[in-house]
Amino acid sequence: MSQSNRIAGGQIDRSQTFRFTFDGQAYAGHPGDTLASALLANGVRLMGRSFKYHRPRGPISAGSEEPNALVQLRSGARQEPNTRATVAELFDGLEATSQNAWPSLKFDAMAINDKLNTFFTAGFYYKTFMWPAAFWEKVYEPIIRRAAGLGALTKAEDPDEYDKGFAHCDLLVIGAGPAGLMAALTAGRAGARVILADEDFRMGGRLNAETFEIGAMAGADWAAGIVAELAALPNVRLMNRTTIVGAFDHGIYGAVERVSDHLAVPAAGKPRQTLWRIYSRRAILAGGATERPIAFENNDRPGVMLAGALRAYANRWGVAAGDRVAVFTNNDDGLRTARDLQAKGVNVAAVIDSRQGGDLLPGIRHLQGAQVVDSAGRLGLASVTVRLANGRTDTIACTALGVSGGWNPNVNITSHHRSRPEWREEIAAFVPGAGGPANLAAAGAAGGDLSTHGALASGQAQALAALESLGISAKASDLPQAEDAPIAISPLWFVHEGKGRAWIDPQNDVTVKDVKLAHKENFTSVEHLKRYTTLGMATDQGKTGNVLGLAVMAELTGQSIPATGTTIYRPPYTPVAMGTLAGRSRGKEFKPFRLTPSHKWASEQGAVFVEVGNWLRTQWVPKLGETTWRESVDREVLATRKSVGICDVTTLGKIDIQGTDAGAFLDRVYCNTFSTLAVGKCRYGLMLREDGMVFDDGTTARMGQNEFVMTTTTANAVTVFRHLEYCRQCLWPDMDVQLISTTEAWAQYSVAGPNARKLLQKLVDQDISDAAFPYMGAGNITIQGQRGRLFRISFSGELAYEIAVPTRYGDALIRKLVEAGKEFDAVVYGTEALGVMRIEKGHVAGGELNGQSTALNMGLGKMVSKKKDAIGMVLSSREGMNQPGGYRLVGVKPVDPKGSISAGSHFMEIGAPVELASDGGWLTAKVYSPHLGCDIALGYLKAGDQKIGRKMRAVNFLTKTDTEVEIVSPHFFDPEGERLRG
Amino acid sequence: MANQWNALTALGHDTAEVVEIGPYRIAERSDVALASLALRRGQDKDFAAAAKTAGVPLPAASTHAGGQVFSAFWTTPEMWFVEADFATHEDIVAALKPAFGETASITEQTDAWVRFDVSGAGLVALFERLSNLDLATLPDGYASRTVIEHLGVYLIRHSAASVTLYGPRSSAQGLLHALEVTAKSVI
Amino acid sequence: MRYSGFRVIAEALTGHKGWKPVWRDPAPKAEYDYIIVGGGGHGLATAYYLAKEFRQARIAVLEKGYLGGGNVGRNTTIIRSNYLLDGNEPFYEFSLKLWEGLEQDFNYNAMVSQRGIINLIHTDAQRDAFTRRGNGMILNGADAELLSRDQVRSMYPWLNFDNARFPIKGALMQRRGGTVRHDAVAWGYARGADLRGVDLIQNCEVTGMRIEGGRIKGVETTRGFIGAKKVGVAVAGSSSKVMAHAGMRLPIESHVLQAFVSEGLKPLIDGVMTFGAGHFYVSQSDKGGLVFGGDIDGYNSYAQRGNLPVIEDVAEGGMALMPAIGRARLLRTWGGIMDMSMDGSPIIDKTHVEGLYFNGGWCYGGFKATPASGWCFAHLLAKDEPHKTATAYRFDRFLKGLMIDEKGQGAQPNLH
Amino acid sequence: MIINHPILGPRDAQEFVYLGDANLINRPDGMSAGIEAFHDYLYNRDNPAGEHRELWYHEQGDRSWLVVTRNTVTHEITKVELARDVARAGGRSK
Repeated sequence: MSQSNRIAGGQIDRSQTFRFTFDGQAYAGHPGDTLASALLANGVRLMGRSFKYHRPRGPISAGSEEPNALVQLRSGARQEPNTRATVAELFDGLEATSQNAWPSLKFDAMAINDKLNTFFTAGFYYKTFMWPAAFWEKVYEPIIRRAAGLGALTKAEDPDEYDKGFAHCDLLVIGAGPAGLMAALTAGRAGARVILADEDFRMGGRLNAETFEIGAMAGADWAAGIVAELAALPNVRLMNRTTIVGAFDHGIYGAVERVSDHLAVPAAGKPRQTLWRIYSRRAILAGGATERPIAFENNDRPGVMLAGALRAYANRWGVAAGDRVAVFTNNDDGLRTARDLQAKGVNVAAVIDSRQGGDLLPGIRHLQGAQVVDSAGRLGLASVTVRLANGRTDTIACTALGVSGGWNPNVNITSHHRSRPEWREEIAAFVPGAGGPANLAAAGAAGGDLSTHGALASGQAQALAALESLGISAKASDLPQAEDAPIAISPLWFVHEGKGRAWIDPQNDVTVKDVKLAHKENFTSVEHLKRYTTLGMATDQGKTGNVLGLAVMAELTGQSIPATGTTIYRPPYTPVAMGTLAGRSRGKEFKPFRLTPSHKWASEQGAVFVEVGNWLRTQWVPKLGETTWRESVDREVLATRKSVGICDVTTLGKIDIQGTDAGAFLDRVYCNTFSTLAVGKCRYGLMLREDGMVFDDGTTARMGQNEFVMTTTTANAVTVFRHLEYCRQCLWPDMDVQLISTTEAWAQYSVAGPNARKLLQKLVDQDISDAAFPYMGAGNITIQGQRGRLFRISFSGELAYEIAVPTRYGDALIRKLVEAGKEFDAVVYGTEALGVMRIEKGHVAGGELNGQSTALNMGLGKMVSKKKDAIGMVLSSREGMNQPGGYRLVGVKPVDPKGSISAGSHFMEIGAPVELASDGGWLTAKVYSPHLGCDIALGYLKAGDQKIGRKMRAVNFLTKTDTEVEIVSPHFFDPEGERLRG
Repeated sequence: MANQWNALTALGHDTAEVVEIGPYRIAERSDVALASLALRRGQDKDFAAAAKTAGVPLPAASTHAGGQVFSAFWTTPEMWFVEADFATHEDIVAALKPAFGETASITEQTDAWVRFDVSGAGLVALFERLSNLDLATLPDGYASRTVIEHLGVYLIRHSAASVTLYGPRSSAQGLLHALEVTAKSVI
Repeated sequence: MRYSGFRVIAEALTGHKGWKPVWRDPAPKAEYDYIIVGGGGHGLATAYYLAKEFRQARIAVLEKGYLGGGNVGRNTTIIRSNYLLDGNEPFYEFSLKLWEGLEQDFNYNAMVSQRGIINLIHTDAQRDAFTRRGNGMILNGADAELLSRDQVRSMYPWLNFDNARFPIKGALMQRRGGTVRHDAVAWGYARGADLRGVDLIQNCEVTGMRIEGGRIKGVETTRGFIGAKKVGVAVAGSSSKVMAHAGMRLPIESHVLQAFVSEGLKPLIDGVMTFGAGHFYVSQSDKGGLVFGGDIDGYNSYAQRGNLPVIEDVAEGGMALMPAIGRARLLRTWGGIMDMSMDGSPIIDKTHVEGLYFNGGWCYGGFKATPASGWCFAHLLAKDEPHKTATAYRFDRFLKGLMIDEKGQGAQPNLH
Repeated sequence: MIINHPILGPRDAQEFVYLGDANLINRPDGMSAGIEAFHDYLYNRDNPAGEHRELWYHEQGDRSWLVVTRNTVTHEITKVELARDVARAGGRSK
């Protein structure tokens, strides 16, 4: 098919031809075309199907408000559903397919819905499909769900990259039509930092689609001149292909820049789109206006368009949307379309003008006081039926009809802070209301100034006002001459004649009848209307249909439009790709990795790593020949208990706490006492929240009179630090305490087991005998001359130390420890073995430190000192947290050593019915203890302290296991703690 | 066993890495020692005097100041990070402590951070994709914490063509990756 | 008027002339036996069950805006009873059972759809915690299953299994979980209450309370004083504002929660899914839109709108889990005001004022609770004692140390 | 949102962590106050629709705790103070 509807003129580059396909059919277009303009040039009107009735549809607009011409753009993993053909820039090789039609766009089996439309009224589904109850999920809903949706995703990973950015300006100008250009020019010349953003690839706004003159030149040329001047100003940033999608608090705007969407694939390394967060001191909305249709019977056929769009296709793209066109209007702007098309040599069949009086258009059949009452044509418009002023009807053959019901200012972004638009009677439209974003003003058509002169004048005026408020001096320049036609509109919302359907929201198939039904059923509030009929909830968010819908409701209720009210627009202005919002944070880059100092060494050993928060920790280190993880973990545990094991514990939080009040400060933040701790010693500390629940635990060492090193759990390192700063700044602001995190500054390894001291003494320059470095000792040391720290603390229950060096030497230290440990058959163990040993020892960790447990629950109730004020002390004494029958930490093992138990199982008394009343608590964590040769677990058991020695059941419904267990002390291993003091 | 202590850089190599992408040069630095220096309560006068004697600048908020031996930037009220040459000040706390005594709390920070010096023309275009700081209008010597790719990073603007970053050492590779990807996307 | 398939067909064949208003617009009477403040889901459900199950009485619902205009009309439509703690699980399971019979009960198709909910597991510790939870659910009469990684993969093979920062290791599934058409819940209860004589009064904001001798006498409204023997308040995000009229400070903060919907897409996700390693949960509506959400914005707000960081955070979670949605477009965002309580659990209780009752603190979990909340509040209003599934929802639990803290975050509402 | 930090100037609120009502500064003394006083302090809130004084922590900044006066309906911020100054002015010390 040739470009049969291509006419002269337009801003396309005819020297170059782009080949593209739609539903496999090949076509040609030119640079500067959109997919819609190119298809129309090729005589293609049918581009989609509607959501509910599967009615054939073509574009009604030439912009981002398009509800009908949605296609799947590109193919494979790059397939983009619901893409508006009216804003998709043509590129060579573009592929598009139709959507929501089967087997083909021209013959769509689901169009049966259209035949059944009398049943499928608004909200019909609320009234049926209720019986039998099970049929909803099994029968009705699957059918509905299969039919749901418009376009399809391929389920393949999006191969493109996305980027984010932050931009700053004095003045953000949204929209580069006459008002926006004038505002940017005024501010730019005054030296202000300006960002001018426009969703179109070509700046100029409506000027590109009109034949107006500004000054003595074509509007489009004037715009190009201004753009060139702005581009030369270093303080002005021009962002075309950039949509401002949302107005957020305090001058922050979200913007989507379509960096590569006009290319077949993005250039290497370049993102497809960039999400900008724009920080603006002032902003001007110059986003123009959107034309609205007039509803009449069968007004949804391909070929029925907005009059301004018909004009835009002719003027900007050199396309006549039909070989014979008509115009239906209630205002003067519609007449412009007829004049422009006539001037371009297009056959204008008639202008149907609902108004009476006024001048008749020369050379055109101008029918005043007439209305279009119906249309005809299969898969596209063939004719319209017109009720003439004299009462007779006439059928006028035409393949395109331009409809103009007036223009709605694009107030959308001014509503993003939930400000309601206000009705302005003179232009019969809503304009921005009070209470919008504080730094935002509207100019031009967006503010209700619908003429070109009005746009230029208000653009300049709003820029001057913004500059003045910023203290930037600027002066008004003479405005160029431009059209200043008054708005001659006589509102007509829908044609009352006819029993058929007249569309308001074409994508969602909401018709005048649906609004009438909503009214009849008392869904008269605009919000109820929207929700009941789905008006304005399609992909265009009601840009064309919303005002029309509520005008119909206003007429039905007999209220004025402002009294009927309006819904408000919410972000985003136009839909935004999820990939753009996520930016670079996806896949492995979703969250940054944190690597431990031994990571390189462990990788060389083939260690298995596990995610712990953002850290990657060694989970276990398999040896050659080991086939299951249990083999490795058992070996690590047994070797540690038998001789010595090494574990990277760098991830535990470390906080350096100094100052003359450091000891007193720790007394306040820990429930036990620290001010009495001797220099060179450490102590286990329990930290409560103010509500008395356990917050965190760890050991804290006193390195000097005014110097402590606190450790926290890996999970809480950040929140504990934040909490300490809160205590220091907000609660006790005069305490002499200074805090700094040193978590990453030191590589720290646990060395545990009977031979731990022997191993370490080979490396440590000082005497670390029990006498010289007793249990819970802490101090600065040197290791083969290297500065380090040593803490004699144990999580495993063994004789154990934690040894630390500056992180850069962490790799060297693990290698030295392993080397020195060879004679002891030392192992390096991971988090699994660590977990086994801590449970064998009965230390609480993640499963028990769940934020829902008290010190008493953990068997640590005596640690809460009442002799001093500390966070959580008072509220931990509430009655509900001190019940004798409350949960207590216990140890659990299966009666039959071969029996298997699982964490998350619940305790039941033997013989008790399996029901809620028998629920005794749950197993918090479970491991296999190679030392004991059976599964062991910790658990919270009601009155557990009184049940030691008792037999119970551990029931897990999910794995269908029910195991007899013995309740034991949580200290499975060396309960007297002789080994760690050895 | 040799008493050798082989140091790894934050990126996990024996020597600091340098990456060049278009006009940008991203250089890891492992030759700078770093310590936090915090004023103890009520010691303002003696602290200031000690700093002067020791030659430690105490720049105002959001500022970095160079010095003969020690440079410093402000991090938080009454706290600075002090920089010195690693070769001569590896134990930077020991170097500062005698001067400040009990007037300050001093903590080693050297290996808590990875330092990247990023230089070249067009740094604004690079950093506006990474950080919300308005690098174009910030004065030379500006220093502030900011967020880059979910990471808390100190950014110091030395000049329009030279910026220093201190990011969390454990995420050094992730931070470099972000810098590289972004540099490739803006050139 | 009874709704049915036959009625739809009959009306279609006769030009839809017979449909009646779904509710009246009555003028407020001088006095009622019961006034329910708040015409959202919970208030309407309360009035419905009060009229249907408990009392022949003069009942009114006062709504400051339009019926169903609060959180019942701005949520992500999920129903489930997969709670952890004893204070919660019986209540939510009661609610799920009411959902299962709701449409037949109130003769309105709210599209209760039990397509299942899965909570993805990414760590061993999460599996332990979900096992505990699943067992607790079963003990409370709910259903729960633990799915392996392979089982999840066979359900949703296109999730990020091969390049995930936090690998999927399995899931806790509740097959009876699902979604409900949210607006229809409000309309169904409203219609049912109206049919039973309840006066639903819209555009009637409560501006004060008349309390004499420690007893409620009625409420001052924008439509004048309305007397009442008992007043029940169920106003979600406005709880603190309304209860301040009775001189009460509540253990509640109001926060904004954003929710999101994509453009309509051909079927992609059958059930409901929550990501366990980021702030993201998602389902797909019967119209094809992906309905998803994440964390609350995190600061006190009554603005019904949020900010960009949370939108980006949620999208990051979505892309991390489902890398195929990069080219799906976010269509609409909206914000609701959540009455975030101090332990993340609700309150259904009497107050220090005789005859004044309170229902609130639903955080962002109120939608699934709607039927049970209405039932239990009606029970409390009618019988002056709590329903057996709601005995833990008392004001004094904070004083007594009996918090119901599902997340273990303590007295910080924005973390629940 | 933008918080105009008293030391650093305007900063994106995303850099901050929110805690809640600034009244949390007024912690009772645990050695003299009892459960009731702590209960009211920790759990009950004015939760106004309007001006609200609240605590924000500049975690990705200078680690200052701030008291921000912000309107919860419009989100307008009218005052930002260092929490330490507010605490001291309220008589808190050690």
